Amino acid sequence: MINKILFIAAIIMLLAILLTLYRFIKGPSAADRLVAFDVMTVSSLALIALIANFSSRVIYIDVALVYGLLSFLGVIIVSRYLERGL
Amino acid sequence: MDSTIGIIGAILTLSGSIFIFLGALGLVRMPDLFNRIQAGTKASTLGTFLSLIGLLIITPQWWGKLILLMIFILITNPVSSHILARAAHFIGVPLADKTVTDKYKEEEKTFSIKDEIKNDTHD
Amino acid sequence: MKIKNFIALFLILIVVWILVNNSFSGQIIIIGFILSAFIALLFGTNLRIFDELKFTPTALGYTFIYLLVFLIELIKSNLDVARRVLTPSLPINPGIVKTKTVLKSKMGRMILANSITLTPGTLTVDIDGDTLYIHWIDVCCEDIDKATNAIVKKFEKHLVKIYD
Amino acid sequence: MVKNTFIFVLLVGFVFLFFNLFADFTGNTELNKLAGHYAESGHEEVGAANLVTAVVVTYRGLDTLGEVTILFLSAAIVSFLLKIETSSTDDRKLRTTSEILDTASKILVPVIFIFGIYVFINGHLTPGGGFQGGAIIASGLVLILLAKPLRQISQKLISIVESISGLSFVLLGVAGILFAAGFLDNKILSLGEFGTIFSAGLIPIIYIFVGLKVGAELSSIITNLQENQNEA
Amino acid sequence: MINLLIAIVIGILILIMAIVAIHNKNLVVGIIAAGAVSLFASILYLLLAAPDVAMTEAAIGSGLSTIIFFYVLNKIKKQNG
Amino acid sequence: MENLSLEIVTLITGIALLLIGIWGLLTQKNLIKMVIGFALFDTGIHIIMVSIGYVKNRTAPILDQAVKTNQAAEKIVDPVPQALVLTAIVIGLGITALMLAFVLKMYQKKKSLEINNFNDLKW
Repeated sequence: MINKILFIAAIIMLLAILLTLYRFIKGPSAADRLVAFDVMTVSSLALIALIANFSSRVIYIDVALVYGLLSFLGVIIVSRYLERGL
Repeated sequence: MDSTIGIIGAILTLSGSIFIFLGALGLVRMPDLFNRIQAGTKASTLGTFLSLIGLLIITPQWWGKLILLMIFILITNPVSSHILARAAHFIGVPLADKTVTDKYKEEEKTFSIKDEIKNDTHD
Repeated sequence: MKIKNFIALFLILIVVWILVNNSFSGQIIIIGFILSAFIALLFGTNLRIFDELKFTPTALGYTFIYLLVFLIELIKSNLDVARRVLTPSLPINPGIVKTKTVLKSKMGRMILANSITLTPGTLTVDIDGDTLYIHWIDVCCEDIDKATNAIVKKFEKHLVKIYD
Repeated sequence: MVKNTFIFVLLVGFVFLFFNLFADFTGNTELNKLAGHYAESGHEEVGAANLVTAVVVTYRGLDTLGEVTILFLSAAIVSFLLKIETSSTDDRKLRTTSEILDTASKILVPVIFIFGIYVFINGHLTPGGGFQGGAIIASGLVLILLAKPLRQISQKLISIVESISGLSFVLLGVAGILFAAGFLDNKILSLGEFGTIFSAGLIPIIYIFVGLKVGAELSSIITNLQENQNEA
Repeated sequence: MINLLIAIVIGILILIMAIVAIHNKNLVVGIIAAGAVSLFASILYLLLAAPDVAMTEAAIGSGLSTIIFFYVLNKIKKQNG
Repeated sequence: MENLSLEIVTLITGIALLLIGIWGLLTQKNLIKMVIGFALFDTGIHIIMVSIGYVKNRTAPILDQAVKTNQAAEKIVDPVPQALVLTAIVIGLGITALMLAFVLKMYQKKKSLEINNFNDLKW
């Protein structure tokens, strides 16, 4: 029962990531694509936590920690480059 | 294993994933960049947060790392979307037609650097 | 004032260490003490951001109240934005407004700006001294005082008790 | 036109090649002999819970030494290539950093550093190790540079850390020849209780040095590519 | 089963991102897309039961590989004008 | 469809990524685009190597409460390819930095990133 609900949650997250992919491909400017990238990283973080639950290994959460702590660097680097601050 | 508490956690995770989906939908539907940040990043942050709370209820022995993950998300995500919005306003990403007011524009401290973003291909 | 900064950074680091190790065993806590003290010494020498932090019990109590207020606002405004996204006509009324804050501490301002950014519907575009420029998805009033009342005050009145 | 056709033919050739290579690959169902040996006796011989770490540090420790050397060489060549260039720091007009990023970086940089140290001290128990920890520490340096783009990071300090950790890594390997069975053998210290932080003999200490060395090398690459580095 | 589904979707995503990275004329978009490829590759590694590799890819792909590209672009732009 | 398994899917992804990387290396004229193509090529090779080391329905080669030491040989995947890829990724970053440093030097010489302008050795 629990696992079934979690499967549905994972499928909805995959759909959400595919929707953001649309914005990434279309997005008129580089900044729009950057927003899509940000949303993708946050959503895939939840996906990683779900994968850790499916495999029932606590060690997979460490990967999610690295993701959560460092993935915002990419967005900041590109933004600073765009606004001439790098 | 089908305890009531576990099912509550699973439903929280499901609602978190629905928030993530709504955020993605907002990202597609909203007319300009700032509204996309509003709808997209914030809703997906809350969605991830709720999903992690749900997982915390399902597997309470992972408490430390999951709580730390939530703290990291709550610190890092607003910073990145703030920096992104600031940069976007600076390089002149157009606001939507519906925009009522822009109090920031008059007072933005600009340097006299020309906007070269559009021809950025270097060829 | 330096010792206060050192202690605050040390406490943050030791809490992070214990949470990431997910256990309270003796070895881990000893190693964590040594490492946290080392890193806090390394970075705490010219750290000024915790100067205004209060370590009193009332401040601690207000921290919890603040977290509660923040979570309630978060969920309330998320539902609001979700409603807007799902409505076919997309009822938005966006704009960038100017607000003022009374907080002096840098740390307090960061927490305020992050809270404003995290609640959907409002997004901190820039911060300049005590002026916050906020992108608002549903502008009701362009006046500084009214906008401050609507966005900033609900967080600020608790943060003032913790900082400053 | 001729060129495009040539590229197309080449790509089709690659597709054919890979198809032939992997046509009868249906996935493994059991381990091969070498991996089976590592899986069965790795925890007794090395004492590390993370078998990838066991392979990286002890079974194939010499490879790791070579790879760290390659990284060192590429960092050295990058700094050599960009050394001659004269840079003028003063005429850069940068957009000021947001106060929020400045404050957030002051909190997050120590947290990133302690997390990196967690990753390489716990390399024998959880995923992670010197390479990952070094990358995380270099990312902390990136965050410092993002918050204060004009800040000068001392190249001297980086090279001192790198030399000392590299030297210690090699010396520990040689100590393995002298006091135990071979190069980079970890049984100089006792293996300890399996699964605790003080176990697996020398592996945590070796990984601390590998982590510091990789972190220093990546930091050196970044600071060399940075705009305003006037002392080379 | 769910792992297979996630792998298929993430694999398609990686390929589309890679094509965007090569095909788009704007260099900034290309670099963002390359970063996204390495971040999604780390999910694939996790599904293939390789958390060590996933952690390395996440640590390298998130900040470091992006910043060296942008430092070089910055230097090129400065010499340009 | 029934023999479609996880490692086959990732293997196909890796090969396709490799081919896209080669395509980018061969067709692009811009030097930085070529470096991006090389990075994709690198990632493709890593995915192929890890998926060859995968064993069906097994878990990560890290022993803890979930995988006891005495049953390790039946439960874990091959650790050797993972160890090789682990170091190869970090070295890939070093190689990318090296290539970019060369690109910078070439740009200083000719003031151009176009590959067709570098024809000094052509005959």
